[in-house]
Amino acid sequence: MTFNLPPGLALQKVDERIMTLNVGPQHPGSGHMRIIVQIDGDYIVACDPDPGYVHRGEEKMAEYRNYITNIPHLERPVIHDSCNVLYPYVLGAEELLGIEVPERAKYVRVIASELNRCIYIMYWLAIYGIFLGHSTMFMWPAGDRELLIDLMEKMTGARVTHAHFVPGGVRNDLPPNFEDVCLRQVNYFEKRIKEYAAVFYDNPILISRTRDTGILSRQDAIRYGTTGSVLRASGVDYDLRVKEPYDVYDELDVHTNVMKEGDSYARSRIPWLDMMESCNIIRQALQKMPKSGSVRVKLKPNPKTKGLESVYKRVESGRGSLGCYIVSDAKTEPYRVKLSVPSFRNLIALPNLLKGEKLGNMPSVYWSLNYWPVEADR
Amino acid sequence: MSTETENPSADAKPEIKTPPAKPAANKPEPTPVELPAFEKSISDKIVEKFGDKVEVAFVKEDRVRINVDKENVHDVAEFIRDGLNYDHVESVSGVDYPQDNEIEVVYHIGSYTDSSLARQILVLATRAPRETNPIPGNDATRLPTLRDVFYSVEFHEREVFEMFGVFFEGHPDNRRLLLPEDWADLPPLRKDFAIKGR
Amino acid sequence: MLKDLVTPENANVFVGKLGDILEKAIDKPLGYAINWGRIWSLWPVHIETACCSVEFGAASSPRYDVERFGIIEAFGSLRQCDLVVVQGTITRKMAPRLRLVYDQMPEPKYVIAMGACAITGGLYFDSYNVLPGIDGVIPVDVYVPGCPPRPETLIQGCMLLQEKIKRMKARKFV
Amino acid sequence: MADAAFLALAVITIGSAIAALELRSLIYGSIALMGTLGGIAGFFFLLDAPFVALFQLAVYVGSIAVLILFTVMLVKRELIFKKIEDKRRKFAGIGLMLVIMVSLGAVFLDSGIKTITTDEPATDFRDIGTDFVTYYWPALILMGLLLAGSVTGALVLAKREDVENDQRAS
Amino acid sequence: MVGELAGNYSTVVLMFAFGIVAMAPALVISRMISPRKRSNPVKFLPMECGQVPSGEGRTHFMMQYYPYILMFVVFDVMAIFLYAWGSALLEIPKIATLPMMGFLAIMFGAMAFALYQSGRRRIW
Amino acid sequence: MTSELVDFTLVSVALLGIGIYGLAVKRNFIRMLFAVEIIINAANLNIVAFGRFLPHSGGQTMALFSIAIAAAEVAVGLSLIIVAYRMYQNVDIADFRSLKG
Amino acid sequence: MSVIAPNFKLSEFIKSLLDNVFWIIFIVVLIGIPAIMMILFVIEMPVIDGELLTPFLALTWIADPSRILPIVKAFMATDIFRVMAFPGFGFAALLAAGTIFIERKMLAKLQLRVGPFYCGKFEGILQLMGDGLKLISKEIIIPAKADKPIFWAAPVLFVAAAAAFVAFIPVAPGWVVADVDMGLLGVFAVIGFFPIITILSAWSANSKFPFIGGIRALFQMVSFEIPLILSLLGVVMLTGSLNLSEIAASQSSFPWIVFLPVGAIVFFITMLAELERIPFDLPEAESEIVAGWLTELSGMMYGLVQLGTYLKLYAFAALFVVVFLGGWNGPMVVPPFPAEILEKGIELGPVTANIPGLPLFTQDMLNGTLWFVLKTVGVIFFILLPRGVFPRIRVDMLLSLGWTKLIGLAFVNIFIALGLLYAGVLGPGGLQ
Amino acid sequence: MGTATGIIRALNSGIKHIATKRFTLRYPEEKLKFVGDGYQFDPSTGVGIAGLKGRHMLFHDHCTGCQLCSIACEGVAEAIAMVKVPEEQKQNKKSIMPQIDYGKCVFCGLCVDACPFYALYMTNDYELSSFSKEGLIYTPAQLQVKPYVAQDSEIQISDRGATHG
Ligand code: SF4
Ligand code: SF4
Ligand code: SF4
Repeated sequence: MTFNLPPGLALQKVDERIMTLNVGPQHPGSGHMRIIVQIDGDYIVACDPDPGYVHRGEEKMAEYRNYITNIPHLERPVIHDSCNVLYPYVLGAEELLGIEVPERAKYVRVIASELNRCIYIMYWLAIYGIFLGHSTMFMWPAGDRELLIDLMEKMTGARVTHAHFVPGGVRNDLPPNFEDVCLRQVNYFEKRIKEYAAVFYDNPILISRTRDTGILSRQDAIRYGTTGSVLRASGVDYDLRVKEPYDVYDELDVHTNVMKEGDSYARSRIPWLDMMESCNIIRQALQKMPKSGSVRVKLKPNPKTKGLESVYKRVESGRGSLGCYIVSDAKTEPYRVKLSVPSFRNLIALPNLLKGEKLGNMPSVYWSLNYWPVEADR
Repeated sequence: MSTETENPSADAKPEIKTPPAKPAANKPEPTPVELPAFEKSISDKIVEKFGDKVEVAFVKEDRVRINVDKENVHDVAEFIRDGLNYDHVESVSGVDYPQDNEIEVVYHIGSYTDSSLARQILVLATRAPRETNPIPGNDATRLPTLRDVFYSVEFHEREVFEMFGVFFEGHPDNRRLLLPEDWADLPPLRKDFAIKGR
Repeated sequence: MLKDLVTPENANVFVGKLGDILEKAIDKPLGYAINWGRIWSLWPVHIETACCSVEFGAASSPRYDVERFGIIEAFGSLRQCDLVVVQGTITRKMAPRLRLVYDQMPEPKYVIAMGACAITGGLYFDSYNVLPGIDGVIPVDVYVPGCPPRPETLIQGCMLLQEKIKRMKARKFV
Repeated sequence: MADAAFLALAVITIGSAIAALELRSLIYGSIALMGTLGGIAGFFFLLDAPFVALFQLAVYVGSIAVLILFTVMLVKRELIFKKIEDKRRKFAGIGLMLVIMVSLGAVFLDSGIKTITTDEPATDFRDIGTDFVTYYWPALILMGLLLAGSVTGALVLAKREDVENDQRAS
Repeated sequence: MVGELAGNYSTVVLMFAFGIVAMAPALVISRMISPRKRSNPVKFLPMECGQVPSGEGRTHFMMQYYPYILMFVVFDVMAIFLYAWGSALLEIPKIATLPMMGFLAIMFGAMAFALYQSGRRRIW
Repeated sequence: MTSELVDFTLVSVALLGIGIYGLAVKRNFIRMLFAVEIIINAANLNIVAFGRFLPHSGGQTMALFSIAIAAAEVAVGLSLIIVAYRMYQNVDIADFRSLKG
Repeated sequence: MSVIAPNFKLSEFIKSLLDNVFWIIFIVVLIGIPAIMMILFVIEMPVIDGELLTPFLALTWIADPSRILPIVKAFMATDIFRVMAFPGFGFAALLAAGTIFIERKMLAKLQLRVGPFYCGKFEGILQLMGDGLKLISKEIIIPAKADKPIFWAAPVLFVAAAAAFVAFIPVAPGWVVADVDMGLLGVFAVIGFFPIITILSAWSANSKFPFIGGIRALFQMVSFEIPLILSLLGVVMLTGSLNLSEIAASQSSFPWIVFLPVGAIVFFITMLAELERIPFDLPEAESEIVAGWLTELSGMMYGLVQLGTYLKLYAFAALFVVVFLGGWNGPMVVPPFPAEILEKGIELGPVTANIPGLPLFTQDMLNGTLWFVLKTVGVIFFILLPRGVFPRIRVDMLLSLGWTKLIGLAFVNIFIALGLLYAGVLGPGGLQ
Repeated sequence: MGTATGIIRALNSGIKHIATKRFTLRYPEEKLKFVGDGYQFDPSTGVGIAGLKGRHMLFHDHCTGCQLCSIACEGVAEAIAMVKVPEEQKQNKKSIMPQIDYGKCVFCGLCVDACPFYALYMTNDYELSSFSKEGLIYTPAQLQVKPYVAQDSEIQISDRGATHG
């Protein structure tokens, strides 16, 4: 950040000029967190995020539940990305329990994960729209997202909290005729999101509002350890689906979207490109998927791990790389589960990005960080 | 990277001598499971530099774990950053071991800049003494902060501080993060903090 | 005579009683009209407490469109709202804020507890930082179960709330 | 028609002029000042000068009052409600006011203007515009210079020169 | 007769007054039929996003845009001067446009300076 | 009583008196500005009234110029107030003695 | 608040109440009725159509309703009617209410949803009434340290100022509340009141978000007032009049937008900004400053401000129509009223349909109103449309837009007008 | 000019959507159609059968009172309590059956997975809102009722946009 504070700050009488604003928790522009911003006129001179309004102690509670009953819990941090947030845990648990997953299950997982990524991004986009005062951009993504939610609902039986992935595969097979419906709706969905260009991404007002605001340079993006779309918008080519492919991603053709600018606009455009990529992946996966076969390994009722062991698994979620660190001792419950969540990692950039911005840029910068407070708080 | 070789350790040289800069077959991703040779070379470099001070806990595919004492963790971290090209910390997790009377703090360190390290995670673990009646911030449960080495640990260390009571010396901003402002109980992720009914 | 009847102390009584009489006369029709207005114009306050807000957003999306019932989502200030939809978990940090938000809203106000967490704590019945339901914080009118509730369930909850308002007295407080 | 309106306007104008100076809160004072200005605009209407009246409303009430309000709101809250004056000056001021009012009023009432009234039609506002650019054009240019100078001067004044200047002051 | 033009404008005042007379009862009626509960003093605190407010509510030095208000005062005058000229334009000789152009040129100069000053964000 | 010139002049005289009183008594800079405004308005009223009753379009033109000058004056005056307030944190005229801005 | 008398006895209360009733009746009978009689006796009743308006005339109306027409006609000619109903408040409020409803439905349609639907059985047509009833029965909270008089007065004044704005709008030939020479300047004077009301309301609430919002609103309105004023100058130069009726009448052959599109565009944009409509709704930007200066307004206060906002919206749209789109001018579509229809009604086979209100209106007026309303609705549509399509702009961008681009364009417009005039295309020697 | 074309494109897109069909599902009149009758679990293969995870349904004649569902739920939300039922069901020796508190249940379906006797299903019923917490507790008798299903709306995609038909 190469910003110098307004000279007023050097004065002794600064306190008169500076006003402290509580943005949140009941604020249309904050979500479930509080950002304490200090403004000097129209400029933010200091910003202190205050998360924790949804801290529910998932990690503690995971120590009291066995490997299966943890599943509904660990998807709650990001319910609209629930497959992806569960994914590393399931992978880790599989490694600890020593399970080999059937091929078809892997494909089902990939499809579910990609669908869920789109669902997440659409919700994110909807909120981004409303943060920028674009009510249509809330409604369209929120509506088109339902196309995919409909698919997920057919697949798993729940709209958002699927509890679909289990160690050993997925809970149930695809319903009959799913492939056709899926292809049709995904194609239509892709057509729809292309429409957003005219009204949102190419809209001159949006561009002038988000271009060159909250610039996160490449070095800073790396230094802060940001991840996901934030990182890729700053020009770092890093996507775990390519770099560290899990399940069957190595058999699929995944393209990583990178932008150089690192401003709010780039950060908001990358997810949109990602969605198109996801549509591609879904189509590929539907094609390559074995047409039949088992989707779940039968487990003993209360599986146990071997001994004191730890694994760290990562997947690329809708917000970036999501890691799960599981320490097990020879019990049915994990000894410690730690979710390394992308939202929390991206939060570090927020105070640095907001400093020196105008107050009007706060919502766009904040939400372009791809931050979901519930996930950050766990 | 190769500047470190002028400090050979007393041990025998590691037998696997991969060229340090560009290991084979890591760029094209779809290569099947290979021996964790590259991972071994990483751990060897650390062992080479620090000798007895570090202990390599395991070398698995893509994961290397190193246990360090709390006195050396800062140096090791600096070496990991400067010498091995790792550049960010993905997660900082505390693990409570009441039977050992210690709290382990595990850093998962990754790299964005070095594409050969893209799938690698270096697990750096260190341990702080644990107190049965903790007074967070004012007891012996202390560790040096790594914030000046890896900026990205800032909020993670704050979280570990409030969840385990591990005070990070030198951290500029050791305030409460997630828990309510009036939290007066034990740090909740310790094993002796029992949640109700269990 | 009139003078010593109406003293400053009891002037209020007169005004109040006069109001009562007026109210009696126009209570039925006016009350009905007001209730009708309240039914069709529930503006929820924008307080997101946890992940159920996702489905609350979905409820106002084109597919479910709660605005058909006169419910406008994303309303700015709490001073103009009359419905609190508690969208999920209330943590110990959030509870005082929720209470404050509820307190600062103008009468009449209604509360919908959305999601298992808001009703009983749900998944987090044994968490150290989660309240077991919001009954202890604010009075609840309608419970909408689910985790998260489907938008349909939420809409059904809103319809139940409308039924409840219809049966309420238009003026609960003087 | 004109009489009742005249009286009402006179009361409003003079009353709010007094209020503007005497109300405790500066904000209310500003509002009262707006009342005075509006009252004067009303007089202009009565004098068949609607252009001037609306100009007065648009400029005085629409912009000068806004500027005054804004400045008053910048001032600390205590100062908005603080009254700085002393008794002696006040009485002297009242005396001065009365002397001026009585003497000038006597002069006016005594002079010949007392009986002046007119039946001629009002000036068309287009004449004003014509005057502007024909007869009074040097004044117009002068006015332009004045306005330009004032905005320049005001901006130069109001900006915070530099840091040390301010620090010296504090 | 003096004051006859004023009659035309009185309807505006009438309309203004009607606005007040018609709308004030709405507030009064609303106050009468709405429930009121003053149980909790917290209710009357300023709203601050579910936080108990701190600090003064009326201090806000939004000085960055102060020059715009200063400029408004001056250029408002200019704009309405232009009306005096513009409405009479059909009746005045063409040569008479020159003084106005001179006036405008001066004002443009001032405006350019003012915009330059207000664009410099460090000095406010 | 019909509207005559003298009525307007009397109102104007009253305003003038009030303005002078304000100038003499008040030490609050902003109040003094108010007083000045009142005086200017009194003058304008007189100008327009005379212009109307001794028919001449110059009266209105003069008034327009006068109002414009007043606007300029207020802009500068308020800038002065801002500067002074920033320096002394007060609006008391007594504090402004050393004002050189 | 309410102090209940400590030794309150019901019997006494009833007795006193009865006493009161007795006294009231006594006083009314003894003083009131004679007083009313005397007033009736003294006051001269108006003469309409050669008939003295006496209370007894009402009896004849019951027998023959058509005899009421002259009186209604006379009433319609009064200022009171104009202010209250037709070109004034009632008409504007009706259009404003329609605007709100159309806005919600149209936005919903644009966003692929339904919008208000169940309230009022048919397509949510009564939604607005529901909202109004709710708002009026909602508690009004006055923040503790608020400046109460200003806080109370601001919403009312806001509506009143908007109403004063409406007063200048000519709807049909001769149908305008205030037919004044300097209507346009009057409009500018009235517009100048809104920033003051806004900033006062914001200041009085003693809360942070309203204050920021109020100051933003102030900056915004104030900055856009100058391009607004300048953008209309072109038309004034070409018509040589500030009277809105004359401006509207001058466009009988073509609307000014044909020649001055730049001015129209500038005026449209400034209009959006003055109205705080979506690309420029910074003062109420909910994701930054909650609801801006409306944050602390609750219940009916909020309702009044909304009403005022939409009245203002109508007035601005109407101003656009009057100045640029030719006001009421348009082809005659209303059929002429033959005398026999006026007198006898329309014969439809066996029945004769009397159109009761028809004689009150003239063909001109109906036609003008029709075109006016049509054009206004069209303009309102374009005012509403950006809300669905554009995000919110930022405050510094907004100010620089107003001060550099729009003022520049406004001057371009002025020079275009000047050029047209001096080249002889328009004006005395030209088309008009 | 880029700005102007951008603005015109945006306006054009907006106006175009006014002619697009509405996507709204008019909920109380129309209801969504789901796959199958609800989520079920086949204990023999260990794989579930796709379906909506709605309110549970209990087959009294299959339930043995083995409490496995209750144990499974303990780790999730403690929604299932085993209650005594009148001894009409001969299959159930212990005469206890699950009673589900929907104020707690999170509709994860793990209890269905846990039931080894194919006695607990989930159904397409989701209209569970209630005025009171007690109304959310479903006794075994209530759970036995098969919900009335009139759900037939599905997403239809046509040229003029997606609708619910
Ligand atoms: S009920 Fe479920 S979805 Fe709702 S807040 Fe609780 S955990 Fe989240
Ligand atoms: S669905 Fe899940 S939460 Fe509900 S009763 Fe079954 S196991 Fe418990
Ligand atoms: S429902 Fe199934 S698991 Fe539960 S008690 Fe009955 S048989 Fe056992």
